[in-house]
Amino acid sequence: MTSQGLYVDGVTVTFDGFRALNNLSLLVEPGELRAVIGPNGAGKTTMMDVITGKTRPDTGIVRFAARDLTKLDEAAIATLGIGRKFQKPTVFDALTVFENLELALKAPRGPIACLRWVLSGVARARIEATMEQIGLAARREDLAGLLSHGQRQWLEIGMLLMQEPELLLVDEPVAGMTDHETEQTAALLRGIAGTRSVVVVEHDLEFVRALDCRVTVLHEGSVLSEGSITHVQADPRVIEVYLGR
Amino acid sequence: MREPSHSVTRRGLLAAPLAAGLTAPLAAPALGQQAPIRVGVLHSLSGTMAISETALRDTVLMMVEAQNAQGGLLGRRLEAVVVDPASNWPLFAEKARELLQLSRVDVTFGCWTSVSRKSVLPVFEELNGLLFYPVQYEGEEESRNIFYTGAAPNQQAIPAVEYLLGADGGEAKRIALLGTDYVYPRTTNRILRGFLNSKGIADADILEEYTPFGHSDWQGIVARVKRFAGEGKKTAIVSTINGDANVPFYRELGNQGIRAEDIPCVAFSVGEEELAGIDTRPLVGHLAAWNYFMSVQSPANTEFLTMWRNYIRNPRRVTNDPMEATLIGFKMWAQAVTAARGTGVDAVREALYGQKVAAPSGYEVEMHRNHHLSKPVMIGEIRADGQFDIVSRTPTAIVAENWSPFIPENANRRR
Amino acid sequence: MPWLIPRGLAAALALLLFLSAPARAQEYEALLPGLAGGFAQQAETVERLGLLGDPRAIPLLQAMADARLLRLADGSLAPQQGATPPEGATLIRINNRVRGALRGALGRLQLVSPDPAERSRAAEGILRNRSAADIPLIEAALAREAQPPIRARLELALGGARLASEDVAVRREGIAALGASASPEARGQLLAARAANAELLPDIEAAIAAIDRRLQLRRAAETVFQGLSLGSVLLLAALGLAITFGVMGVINMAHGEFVMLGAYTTVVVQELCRGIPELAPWSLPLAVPAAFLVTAAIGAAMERGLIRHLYGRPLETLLLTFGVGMILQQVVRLAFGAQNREVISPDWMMGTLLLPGGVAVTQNRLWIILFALAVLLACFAAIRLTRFGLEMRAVVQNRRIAATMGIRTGRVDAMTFAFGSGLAGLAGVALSQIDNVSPNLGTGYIIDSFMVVVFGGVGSLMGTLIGAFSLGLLNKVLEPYAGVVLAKVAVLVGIMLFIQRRPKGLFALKGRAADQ
Amino acid sequence: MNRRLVLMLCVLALAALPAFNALPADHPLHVPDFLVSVVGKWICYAILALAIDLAWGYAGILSLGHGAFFALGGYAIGMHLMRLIGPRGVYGHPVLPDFMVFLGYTELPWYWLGFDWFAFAFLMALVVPGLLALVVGWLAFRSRITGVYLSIITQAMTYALMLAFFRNDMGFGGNNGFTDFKELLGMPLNTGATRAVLFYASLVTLVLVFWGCAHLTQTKLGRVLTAIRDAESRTRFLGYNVTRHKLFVFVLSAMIAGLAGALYVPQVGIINPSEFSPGNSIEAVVWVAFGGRGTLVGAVLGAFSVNALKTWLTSVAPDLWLIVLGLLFVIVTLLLPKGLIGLLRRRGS
Repeated sequence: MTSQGLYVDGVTVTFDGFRALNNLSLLVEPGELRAVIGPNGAGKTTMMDVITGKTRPDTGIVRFAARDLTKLDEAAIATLGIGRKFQKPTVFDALTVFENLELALKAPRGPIACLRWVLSGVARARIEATMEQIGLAARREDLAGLLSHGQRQWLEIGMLLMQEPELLLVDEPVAGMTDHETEQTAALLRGIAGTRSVVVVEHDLEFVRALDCRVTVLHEGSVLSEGSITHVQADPRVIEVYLGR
Repeated sequence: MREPSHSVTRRGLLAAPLAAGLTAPLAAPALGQQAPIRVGVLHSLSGTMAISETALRDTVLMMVEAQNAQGGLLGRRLEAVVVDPASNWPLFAEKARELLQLSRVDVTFGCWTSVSRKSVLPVFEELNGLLFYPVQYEGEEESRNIFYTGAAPNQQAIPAVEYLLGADGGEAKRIALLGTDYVYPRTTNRILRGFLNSKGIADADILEEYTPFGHSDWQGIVARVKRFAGEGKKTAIVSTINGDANVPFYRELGNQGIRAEDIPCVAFSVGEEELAGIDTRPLVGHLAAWNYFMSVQSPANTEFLTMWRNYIRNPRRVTNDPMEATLIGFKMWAQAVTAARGTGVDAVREALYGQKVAAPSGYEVEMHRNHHLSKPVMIGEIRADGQFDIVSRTPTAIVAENWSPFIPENANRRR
Repeated sequence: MPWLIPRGLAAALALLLFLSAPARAQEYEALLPGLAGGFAQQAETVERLGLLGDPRAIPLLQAMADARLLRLADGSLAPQQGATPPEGATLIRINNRVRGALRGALGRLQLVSPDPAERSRAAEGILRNRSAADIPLIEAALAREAQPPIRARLELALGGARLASEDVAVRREGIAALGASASPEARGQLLAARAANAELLPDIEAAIAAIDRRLQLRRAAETVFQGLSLGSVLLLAALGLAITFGVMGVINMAHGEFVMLGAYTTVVVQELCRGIPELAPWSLPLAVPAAFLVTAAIGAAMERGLIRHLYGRPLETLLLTFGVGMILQQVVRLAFGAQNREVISPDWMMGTLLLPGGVAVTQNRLWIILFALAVLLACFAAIRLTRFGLEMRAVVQNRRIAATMGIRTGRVDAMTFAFGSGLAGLAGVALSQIDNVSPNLGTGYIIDSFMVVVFGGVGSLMGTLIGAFSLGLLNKVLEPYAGVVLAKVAVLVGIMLFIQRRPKGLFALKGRAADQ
Repeated sequence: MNRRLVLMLCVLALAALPAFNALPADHPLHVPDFLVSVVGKWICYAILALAIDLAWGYAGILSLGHGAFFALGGYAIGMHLMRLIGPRGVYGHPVLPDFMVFLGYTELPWYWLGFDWFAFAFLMALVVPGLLALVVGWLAFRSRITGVYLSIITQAMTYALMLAFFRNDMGFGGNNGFTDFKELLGMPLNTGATRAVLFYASLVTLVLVFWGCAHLTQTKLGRVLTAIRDAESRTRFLGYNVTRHKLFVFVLSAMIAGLAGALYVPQVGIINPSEFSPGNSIEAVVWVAFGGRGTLVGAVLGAFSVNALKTWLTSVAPDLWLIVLGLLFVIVTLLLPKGLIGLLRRRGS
């Protein structure tokens, strides 16, 4: 298949007999923006867990940049260029905004390297630029724990950008955001896609429409439907799943 | 119930520099003629050894109180300084230094375990202090700053084993040496092995087993001893099991039906105090070897028991050998101070040599130049009421051999 | 003392059997003063009295064995009646040698007693005489004995007696009889007989080999029992932790001290019962609820007063409870003294029980195994069947929802912690039967209990059960090879490696719920 | 700046102790030997507290087995001190220490080789605890054993070591451990001058370790550790190999603890297996909690204050000190979650 994109084939994950993912297959091209939707329990988060190495699949293939992800741990997968934003924003509360971004900055990650790390001018400039981009420049010295919910979402997106990932996995990025912020976020994600792949998991169909991309619908751990938003919304199976049986 | 003489001590130490801060030095008051004589008490009051050592603290306090009631020593009052080294060996050394340098004690009564004695020994030697050590131990030591009032191996272990080999003891042909894994049992058993070999008992007829401190599950080992005993020769157990481990050991012995008539067990670390925690009915006839038993009939013992009961105000509290050794040590020290007309360590040391005390054991014991006492050896059988029937005793007090002839390396010892 | 009638009957029987001449009565009188002599003389006198067969000796010898024989002021001997000896009387002291002789003599004299317990003891006593002189005596007793356990012992005794015979054929019979047993004593006797019986050596070796085969099986069974016993102690110590740590996530470093408090409650109950003769034999069963209530109450107070403020901060709880443990230990030390306290075992918990196949198990440990299983069952029942159990599970799974449904979560927390603490108290009651009752009692068990809970899987009672028993067994299987200490070290290292493979223990919760 | 001044004053005050000790005994400012040796001991404890704080306060690794690393460091130096006794032992054996002589050893066990060189022993005081931490840490962190589980595992580690070292067959002197030391680096151990040298060596080490830890926590590694402490999984998704970072700090912390033990043993003159007892490790953690975890000053303050209190109370109230100390732990964890230092800072601001 493709050598650069994300390739998921026949992945099954069971927890105590419950099939969270059932023979799931997915292909994301380099530079593609993809939205993944589905009702609660459809397996969206588990899919992210499998890709990022948090959960090991029982069977199936997960490949990115020609590497078998099922053999790697979270850190190695992240270093490979897969960044993840969690549903609940998780930033480091005891560190400042600047330090949060500095930690995310693409750089050698080993303990000795960290010990000897000196912030270069170029790196500082990058962090400054990102802070501008996410609108937190004024709060650079504040502890992340003091930020509002929306600001934490942005900070986390900022951290994702600092990682310079090839593939971004974004879990419900606009939860708790105002309409204006939602629009901004959609624009940001659209801007990122093109140079790198982005997979967005979302409930908010308005937001998905704003993303204007290919949509995958998950149901009971496998792909129910795939295509443009209009195509998907017209699919009778999707309607059945969403509107009740 | 707690003793009154304590509060005096506390006031004295409250003034210690630690209260004032880390750096405030102690301006030690010059000891005038009227200043009290200070008696250090270095026994663990918490931690694993508290179980044995608190009674010795009480004994020293009792003796101090009695001496003060008689007008003190040399016209000066005695004052006890009690500290808690908490069963922690480095803390023993620290507290020893504190007693000698801060509290300026004239004499110290303390330690139970060998390791605590080894820990304080350099301190007492460096600062030229005086320590009375009241517990039976493995020997192989002689410090000019320590007086050993407990038994050396030849004053306890060897006579006891001799008894087992004799007609009254059942003519044992096989011996199981059970001990806690530390230096006293190891050394004692080494000496005993040498002794047994000299009596014609081969190594194949000796079983040696060690267990950790506080060992509580004796099923396997008692079963193994039973098997060892089942080889057709009269077998006896020699136990150097220490402290806490004895209760579960004796319970297992009783429950597995090992009776004293079949496999007698003689112990060197089990006295009245340890038996107070055990239901002794199944253990009747098992033995212990000491230099004193509470059941001894002698005027000195009657006096000791009365004094103890009046002091502790609990009719069920017992006396035991280390308590008697503490009492002997205290009396000897008091006599030596009187003889030396002062508490200076060097003078008291010289005065101690040859000091004699009519001990509660009913014998007259004497301090020798090897810093050890001559002591009688008694073998007692456990009774149903937790006391001992004395079934054998040496006719006279025996001089201590703190350097055992059964340890060949002692020939090369530095003197 | 209900001496007279049954003993009189026995005496009459014995008299019929052995008293052939009235001259013996005189010899009896002449022997008696020897009982008050030195140990050697005592032993010899006892032996001769046993051979003489005069039943009048029975009460005297029995009293002597029980340390109740008095030498009265007039020089005559009599058993002590009542609590204090009369004026001028002295107690006759004996030693082990005399005690052994007494057992043998009483064995001879009481072998035909109508009381089965007495006969059983007599058989035990005569077993150790190993004298050819006993052969006719034992044969006569065997002829009328109906009870199988006593018969077995008598047969063994007969074998032993025959082995001491002058006649080679009789000796051969004896060897065969001993070889048919599975008794270590018989094996010992055979081993000892090897030197004197060169001509019978093949028979003896075969008999020993036969015994060894039977003993090997028995030894394996005994090792299993020892393992189960250790396991049951671990189970008891760990059950409380499985609740407080496993269910509530509270690290209670004072758990060992709760065990210790349970043991001290046993002591106190025993002291209270001592004054009331009807209650005295029941002090241990009475201590069970008492210990549960006392430790549960202290646990509840501790939860409400201290731990409640630290939920969600497990490491702080650890330090706090460590401090509480220090306080409890020293308070008990000041209140009860640092010395061990004596706990008397009821008679039904003492001694050894012979299972079929000759496997000997100690009664107290057997009771503790049963007690541990009973406590475990009660735990299951409390959690699965009671309202409290339901509420507890609800609060554990989702505190907020439970609260919205009207469950008073604070009360449930307190009760759960009290329950766990109460279980620790029960462990204390059991441990008072095998270990020291001292302020340090608990410290020896805390680490082992944590290991059991972690190994078995936190939050799973089943895991605790399996964990405790498998660790107990493993320890006892390794012990003969590695020694006590290395066996324990090996088990600890084994657990560390195991946890590495399965971080959540044997019975782990899986899936998303386990990640939190 | 103000704080730095206070710290420097404290160090100077400590440094003055042996100097005042050298004054004649009747001088009003004379400090008794006792105080010098006791404070020297506390300094070693403070280094241990720093080691624990580095792992617990900064990286969230609560080890209840740091006493084991401390004791191993102590044993390494203890072995050297034993070798230095040479033929001056009781039995006058040219090579074997006394305990080996009476246990019937005929030659030195292989693992005693090399310990006659100070440099080797000193190296081992760092390497052995470090290696143990590496193995245990690797096993634990790799399988993501965290929080309470890690605490219990490390507790089991020190417990197992204690049991093992109590065995006389191990060749480490069993229960009696090592005592009767004579000299170190040519200095006889029982003189005031040597005590002063050891005191200063400890003080300098404390300052260096403090400075090193302070520096480390200021680097990006320090921030990564904080990140791991607060959100381990998130840090992993950022691409940090958490296992490696934790292992690094755990091993470093174990080596610092070993260093503390190595300084401690020559000063107290004894090392025995009870140093491995789990209670000791927990107590050391309590110092850190008491002083205030997550701040280096807090760890040092905690070690000094708890031990000073203990030294004082065991003399003043030998029957009640456990209760007083226990109550204090309860109060601090309950009311002062940030420890003494939190209280001082609140007062200060």
